[in-house]
Amino acid sequence: MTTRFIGKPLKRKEDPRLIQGLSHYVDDLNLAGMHYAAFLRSPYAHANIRSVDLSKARRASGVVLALSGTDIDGAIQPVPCAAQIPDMKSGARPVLARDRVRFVGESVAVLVASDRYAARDALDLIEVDYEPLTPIVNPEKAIAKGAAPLHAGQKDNVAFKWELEGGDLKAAFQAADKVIKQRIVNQRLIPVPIETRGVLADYQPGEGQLTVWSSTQIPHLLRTQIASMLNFPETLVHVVAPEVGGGFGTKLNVYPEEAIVAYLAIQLGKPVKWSESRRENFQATIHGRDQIDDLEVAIKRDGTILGLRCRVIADLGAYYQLLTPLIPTLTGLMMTGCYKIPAARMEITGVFTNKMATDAYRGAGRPEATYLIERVMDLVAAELKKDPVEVRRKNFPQPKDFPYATPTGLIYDSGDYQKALDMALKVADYKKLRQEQAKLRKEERYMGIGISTYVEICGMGPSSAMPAGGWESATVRVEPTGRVSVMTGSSPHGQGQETTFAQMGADVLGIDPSQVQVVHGDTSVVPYGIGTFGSRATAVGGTAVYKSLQKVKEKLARIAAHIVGSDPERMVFANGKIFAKQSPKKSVAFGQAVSAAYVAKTLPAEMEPGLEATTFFEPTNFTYPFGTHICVVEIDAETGDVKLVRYVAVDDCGNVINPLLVEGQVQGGIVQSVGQALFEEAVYDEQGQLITGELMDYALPRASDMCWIEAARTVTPTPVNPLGVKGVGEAGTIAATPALAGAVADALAPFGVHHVDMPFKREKIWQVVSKNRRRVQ
Amino acid sequence: MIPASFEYQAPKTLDEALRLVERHGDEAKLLAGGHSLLPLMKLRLATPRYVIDIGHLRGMSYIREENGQIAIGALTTHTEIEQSALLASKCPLLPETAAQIGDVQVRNRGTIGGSLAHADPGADYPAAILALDAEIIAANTSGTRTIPARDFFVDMLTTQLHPGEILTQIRIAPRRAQSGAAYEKLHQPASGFAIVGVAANVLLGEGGKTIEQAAIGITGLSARAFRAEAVERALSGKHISEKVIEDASRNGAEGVEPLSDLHASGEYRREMARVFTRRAVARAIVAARGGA
Amino acid sequence: MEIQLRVNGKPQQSSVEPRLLLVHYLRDVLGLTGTHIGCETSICGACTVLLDGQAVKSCTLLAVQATGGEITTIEGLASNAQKGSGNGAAGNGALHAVQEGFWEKHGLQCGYCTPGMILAAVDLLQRKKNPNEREIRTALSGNLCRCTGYQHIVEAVQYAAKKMSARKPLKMAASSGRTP
Amino acid sequence: MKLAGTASLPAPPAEVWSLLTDPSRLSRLLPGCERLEPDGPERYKATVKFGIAAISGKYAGTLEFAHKKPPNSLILKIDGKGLPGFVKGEGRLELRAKAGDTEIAYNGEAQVGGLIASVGQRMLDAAARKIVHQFFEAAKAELASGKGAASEPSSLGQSHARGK
Repeated sequence: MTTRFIGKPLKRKEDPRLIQGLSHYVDDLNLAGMHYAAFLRSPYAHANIRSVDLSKARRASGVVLALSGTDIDGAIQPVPCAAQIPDMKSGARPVLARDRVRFVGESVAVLVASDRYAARDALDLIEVDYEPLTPIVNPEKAIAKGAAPLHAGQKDNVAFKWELEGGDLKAAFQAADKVIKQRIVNQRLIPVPIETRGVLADYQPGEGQLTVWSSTQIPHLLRTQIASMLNFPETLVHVVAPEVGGGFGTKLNVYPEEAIVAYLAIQLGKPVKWSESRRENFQATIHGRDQIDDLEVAIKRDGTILGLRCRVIADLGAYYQLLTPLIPTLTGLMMTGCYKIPAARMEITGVFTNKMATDAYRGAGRPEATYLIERVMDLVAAELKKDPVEVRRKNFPQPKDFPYATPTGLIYDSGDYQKALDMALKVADYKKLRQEQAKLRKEERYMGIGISTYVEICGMGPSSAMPAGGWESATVRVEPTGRVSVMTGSSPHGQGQETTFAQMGADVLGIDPSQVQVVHGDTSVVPYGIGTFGSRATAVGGTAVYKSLQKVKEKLARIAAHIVGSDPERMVFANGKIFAKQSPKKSVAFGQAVSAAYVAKTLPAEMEPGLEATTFFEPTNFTYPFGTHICVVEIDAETGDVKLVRYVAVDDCGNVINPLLVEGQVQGGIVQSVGQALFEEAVYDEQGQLITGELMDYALPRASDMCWIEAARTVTPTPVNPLGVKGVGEAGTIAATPALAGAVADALAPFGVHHVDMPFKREKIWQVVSKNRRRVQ
Repeated sequence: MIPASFEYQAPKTLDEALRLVERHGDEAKLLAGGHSLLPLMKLRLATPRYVIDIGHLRGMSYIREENGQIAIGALTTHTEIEQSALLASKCPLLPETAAQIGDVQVRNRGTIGGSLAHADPGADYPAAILALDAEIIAANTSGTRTIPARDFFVDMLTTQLHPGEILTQIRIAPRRAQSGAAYEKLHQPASGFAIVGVAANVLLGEGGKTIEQAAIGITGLSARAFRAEAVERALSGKHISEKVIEDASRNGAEGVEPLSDLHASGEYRREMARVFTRRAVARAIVAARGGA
Repeated sequence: MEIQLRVNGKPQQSSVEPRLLLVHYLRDVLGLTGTHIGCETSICGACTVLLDGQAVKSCTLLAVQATGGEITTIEGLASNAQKGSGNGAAGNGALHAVQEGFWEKHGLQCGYCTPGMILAAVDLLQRKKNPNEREIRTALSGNLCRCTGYQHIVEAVQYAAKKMSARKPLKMAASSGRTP
Repeated sequence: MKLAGTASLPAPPAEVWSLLTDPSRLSRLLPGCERLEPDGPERYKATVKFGIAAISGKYAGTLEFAHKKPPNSLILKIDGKGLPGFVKGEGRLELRAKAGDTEIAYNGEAQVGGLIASVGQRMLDAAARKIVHQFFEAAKAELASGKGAASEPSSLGQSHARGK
C-alpha cells in the first residue's frame, strides 16, 4: 500500500459543518410535538425523603406529567455497573431516589412540560419533605470505626478492597538502603465537556420503535442498557449519538436521565427532550480522580528503585456508575510506570461517601498512576540529591527488554524511553535551563523544572481485560456508485475519525479521501460496537476498519483481475484505478470494478455479489504509548502565583495517521492537565454541598493561562496491530500533571519543600512559601 | 437556566424611567447591560417583579469634557471606556481598569453605571473610582444629587443610591501634571473578579522625588470597596523610597474586616492587599514620572 | 412583547416573552442552533454572537434587549450565507477567513465551543489587524475550550489575521455597529 | 460556616434579655421577618424574606430557644428553607454587663445548602455578617426608641463580626 494520505496532516472532513454552525448536537434536534423534561434534584447530601408532593406542579400550566421515585418504582432498573470486583458491595444508583438521597444533585422527581420555560417554572412547585441525615464526606472518616453506613444492610462504607502484588516486596524492602514515605492526593475533578449531556427520546407506538438521541460516547452499549433498564426489546431500541460536544469519559456512561427520558416518551407517546444545565452537570455527571495514595518506596543509594508499596483510598461517591470501581484498579496496573521496578504492591479501598460518583475521566486511573510514580522519582532524586533525569534514566528498561513484563502483570509492547527523554532534553535545552535556574535563584526568583517520563496503557483493550468487551467493529461497504461507506463502532466526539478513517480508506483502495464517508453513532446503521474511550479509536477501531478495507480490497482485486485477466495477488490500487503491477495497461477504473460487484454478471465463479465486509477486531494486548514532558514554571513567592514559562512534549504513540490531529490531542490533554495542576478542584463542604457549583467558582484553564507548547515525536510502532498505532487521546493528560507538580516542587526546593498536593492554587503556594521561608531563614 | 417571569418595561426617556423606579420601588430592578443582573436572575437568586430596561435610553452613553471635568454617561460600556482616546490622555487609570474587567464579551455589554450601582465586592471599577475621587451623579424625579465616590459604597451590593434613584453619570477631574495612577489586580481564575484590586493615584512634588498626595482605592478585600486612608497618610508628604512604599502598603487592610471565601481566606486577602498596594503605588509613581 | 431586529442580514419580527434569553430566541424561535449553550453564568462563551458588530454572550441577554439590533450568528458569517432564505442559515458559503483558519489549523475538535470562539476572534480582528500571540490569548479568554488546548486556535486566528490583512479593504459580515 | 463576634447594646442585660426573648419584639429584629408565631414551647414558626439588593428569597422555618439562663446566655436555633436553599444554624449568645450596656458574645455555626451554597459562595460570608449586623443594629434601634427598627445603611467596618 502506498501511503499518500496516511501520515499526512489532512484538514478534517468534519469541520465545514462545525465551523458554520450547521451540525446538530442533541439540543439542536427538534421533533414535532416535542416536550421538555426537568428534574428536581436534592439540595441535601444525605436525607430521608418523607414525601414528595407533586400536586401543584401537576396543575401548573403546560405540565403534562410529573413523577416521583415512588411513581416509577420497579419500572426502571437502577444504573448499571459493568465493573465487577470480587466481594464488592452493592451500590446501585436508583434512577430516581425513592426513600433516601445520598448526594446533592440526586434526582427525586421529574416532570414534563410543553416548553423548557414551563418545565423550569414547575420545578419550583414541587414540595419535598426531607429528613436530613448526617452526611459522610471525608473518605477516611467514612471508613473510620463507628461511621454510619450509607447503604442499608451494609456494615460500613467500604465498597470493596482490591489488592495487586508482584515480585518479592519483602525482599525489596529488606535490601533497601532507604525507604521514602509520602502521601499524595489526586483531588476530585469535574470533567466539564463544553456540551453538557442531553437526551431526546421518541416512541412510535404503532411500530413499537423507541429512538433515543443522546450525547454519548457509547451508543451501542447505551442501547443495550436502555433495553435492559426498561425491559424493552433491544431490537426496537434505536440509539443515535449525534454530534457530541466533548466527553472526556463523562459520556462513557449510562445515566438515569437516559432511561427516564425514554420512559417518559413511551408513557406520553410524545417526543421528550432534556438538556442538562451546567449546574446539573457539575452535580450529577460523573466526577474524576479523587484518590489518596500512601506510598512507601524502597531504594538503593545509587537511585535504583527496588520496591513500591501503595495504599489507596478511592472515594467512589455514593453509588456506582458504569465503571466506578474499575478506575482505581487501573492505577494499580500502571503503578510502576516506565521503570524496571521488580516488586510492587497496591491495596485499594473503595469508599462510599455522600458525593457524586467518580468514574472514567480522561486518563481514567492512569493519570493517578503516572502522577504517583513520577512523584516517587522526584522524591527519590530529592532524597539522594540527584538530578531527576538521572534517577529516571537509571530505572528505565532498555529497548532490548521489550516486550517488557511488569510486576503488575502487564506486558509492555514496545518502547524506547531513553530516546524520547533525550529528545525532550534537547528540545528544552535542559542544561541551559538548569543554569538559568541557578542564576535566578540567586536573584530570589523561583523557577522550577519538572520532568515526566511516562508510559500509558491504551488501545483498550483485549476483552479478557475489559468489563464489557474490548473489541471494535467496522463495516466497509463500497456503494454501487463507487463511494465508500465506513461504519465504525468507535463513535467519536471530537477525535476526527471521519478524517483518519477516510485517510485509511483512501490509501487502501487507491482513491481520494473525499470518496470515503465515515458513518458512526447510529445503532441502526452501524454494526454493534463499543465506543471511543481509552485511546482506543485508532488502535482498535481503526484496525477493525483497516481489516474490513483489506477484505473489500481483496474482493475488488479478484474482480478486477477477472476483468483484465490477471493475477489478483498482483493488482495495484492507485489513483482511482486497479491495475496489474507488471502491466499497468491491464487496468479497470475503481468504479467499474465496483459496479461489476453489484451488476453481478461478470463475477468470478462462486463469488458472492456485493461489496461489503465487517470485522470485529479483538486486540491481543493493550498498547503502551510513552514519552517525556518537560515543564518550566516560575513562582511569584509573594502571591503564590504559578506561571507556566515553557512546555516541551515529546510523545511516542507509534505510527501516526494524521499528525495534525495527534498534535491536537496532545495539546488538549496537556491543557486539561494544567487545569488539574493549577486550578481545578471539586470542593464539597462538610455538609456535602458542592460549593464549586458553577464555572464561576470552578476554574478551567483559559487561552491566556497557557504558554506555547513545543511538541515533538518519536515513533516506535506497536506490534499489537497492523497499523502500528498506539493511541494518543490521553497522553497529554497522563503526562502533564506530574511535569507540573515536579516543576512546582523544584521551584520550591529552596524552601526545603519537595511535595505539594494539587491544585497549586495561589494561596496554597503562598502558604507553603511563607511557612517555610520562616523555617529556612 | 431560565429566569422567572417578570414584567418588562423599556422606558424611552430618563424621566419615564425615573417615574417607573419611583412607582415600583423595591420590586423593580434596573437592567442596563444586564451582566450583573441577568446571571442572578437565571439562577433565580434574583426574582424581581419588574425589570426596567434602561439600555435603550438615548444620550446616556458618552465620554466628554464638561466644565473642566470628564463626564461619563452611566450606560457607557467597559469597552468604550477601554478604547476612549480622551480617557487615555486625561484619565488613563479608567481604561486600564476597564481592560481588566471580565472578558471581551462582558466588556462589550457591561456598563460603568450598572457595575457601580451593583457594587459587587469583587468589581474592579470601584477601586479606580475611589482613587480618582470621582463624583457619582444620581437622579430621581425631583432632581439630581452628587455623591462623592468615597461615600458611595456602603456594603456588599449596597450603595448610597436610594430607591427611586438612577445613577446617570460619573464625573472625574482630569489627570494633573506630575500625577500618575495604576490598577493592580489579583483575579479569581474562574470568574475574573478581583480577589484584591488596588488602584493607586499619586501626585508627586516638584522633581518627582516626593509624594504630595496619594489616593488608594481597594476592592475585593472586604464587603465594600474603600479608600485606604492609612496607606495614603503613610505616603503623603514622604520622600519616595522602596521602604516608604513597602511600609505604607502594610496598612492596606487596616481597620478592614477582610472577606473570606472558597477562593481566598481573609488572611491571604489581607496579605495580597499589601502586595498589590505596593505594586500599584510603585507603578503609579513610574507613571507620574512620565514612564509607562 | 414585540421585537424587531436583523439576524444574519434578515429582518425578524417576533412576539416573545420578556424573559426569553437571546440564545433561546436564536435557537428555539429562529432555529439557528449553531449558537450553543455551555453554561448559565456568562463564563464559557459558547453562546457568543455579534450584536451590532461586537461579540456578546447571548445567554446573558434578553431577546428584548436586542431589539433594534443587528445580530450575526455563526450561520451568517460565511460571505454568501446571508443570501439564503429562511433563518439565514444557508451554509457552505465562502468561508470567513476566521472559519477558514479554524479549518486549516485544526482549531477545533468536538466543535461545540467553535462558533463562539470564531465570533470572538472576529471581534478581535475587527479591532486589531495583526494581534500577537498574547493579545489573541487574552481576547479569547472569555471562551472556554476543553478539547484543543487553544494552541491551534491561536494559530487559526493568526492565519486569519494574515489572510485578512492581505485582502483589502477589511470586509466583515454585519458591521453596522460602531467602527472601532 | 462559622460566625462569631461581639456586639454592644445600649441597655442592661435584663432589658436586652427581654428584648431577645419576646417574640413580638424579636420579629422586629430579624431582617425581613414577615411572620413569627408560637409553635410549641420556646419554638416559633417564622417566615422571613431576606435579600441583599437584587438577591432575595423567602424562607419558612422555625426558630427555637434552648438552654435559657436569664439573663446570661441562651442558644438560638434556626431552621429554614426556601427556593434558594436551606439554612440550619445554632448559635450561643452570652450577655455580659459592661458599664451599663450589654456586651453580647455570639458564637455559632450555620449550614447552608442548595442553590445558595452551590452558587453563592463568594457572597455567603459577607451576607451572613450583614444579617448579624442588621440584627444588632435593629436591636439598638429597638432599645433606643421602642419603635420600629429602620437603620440607615452604615459601614460594616464598625461591627466586629468575624466569619469563617
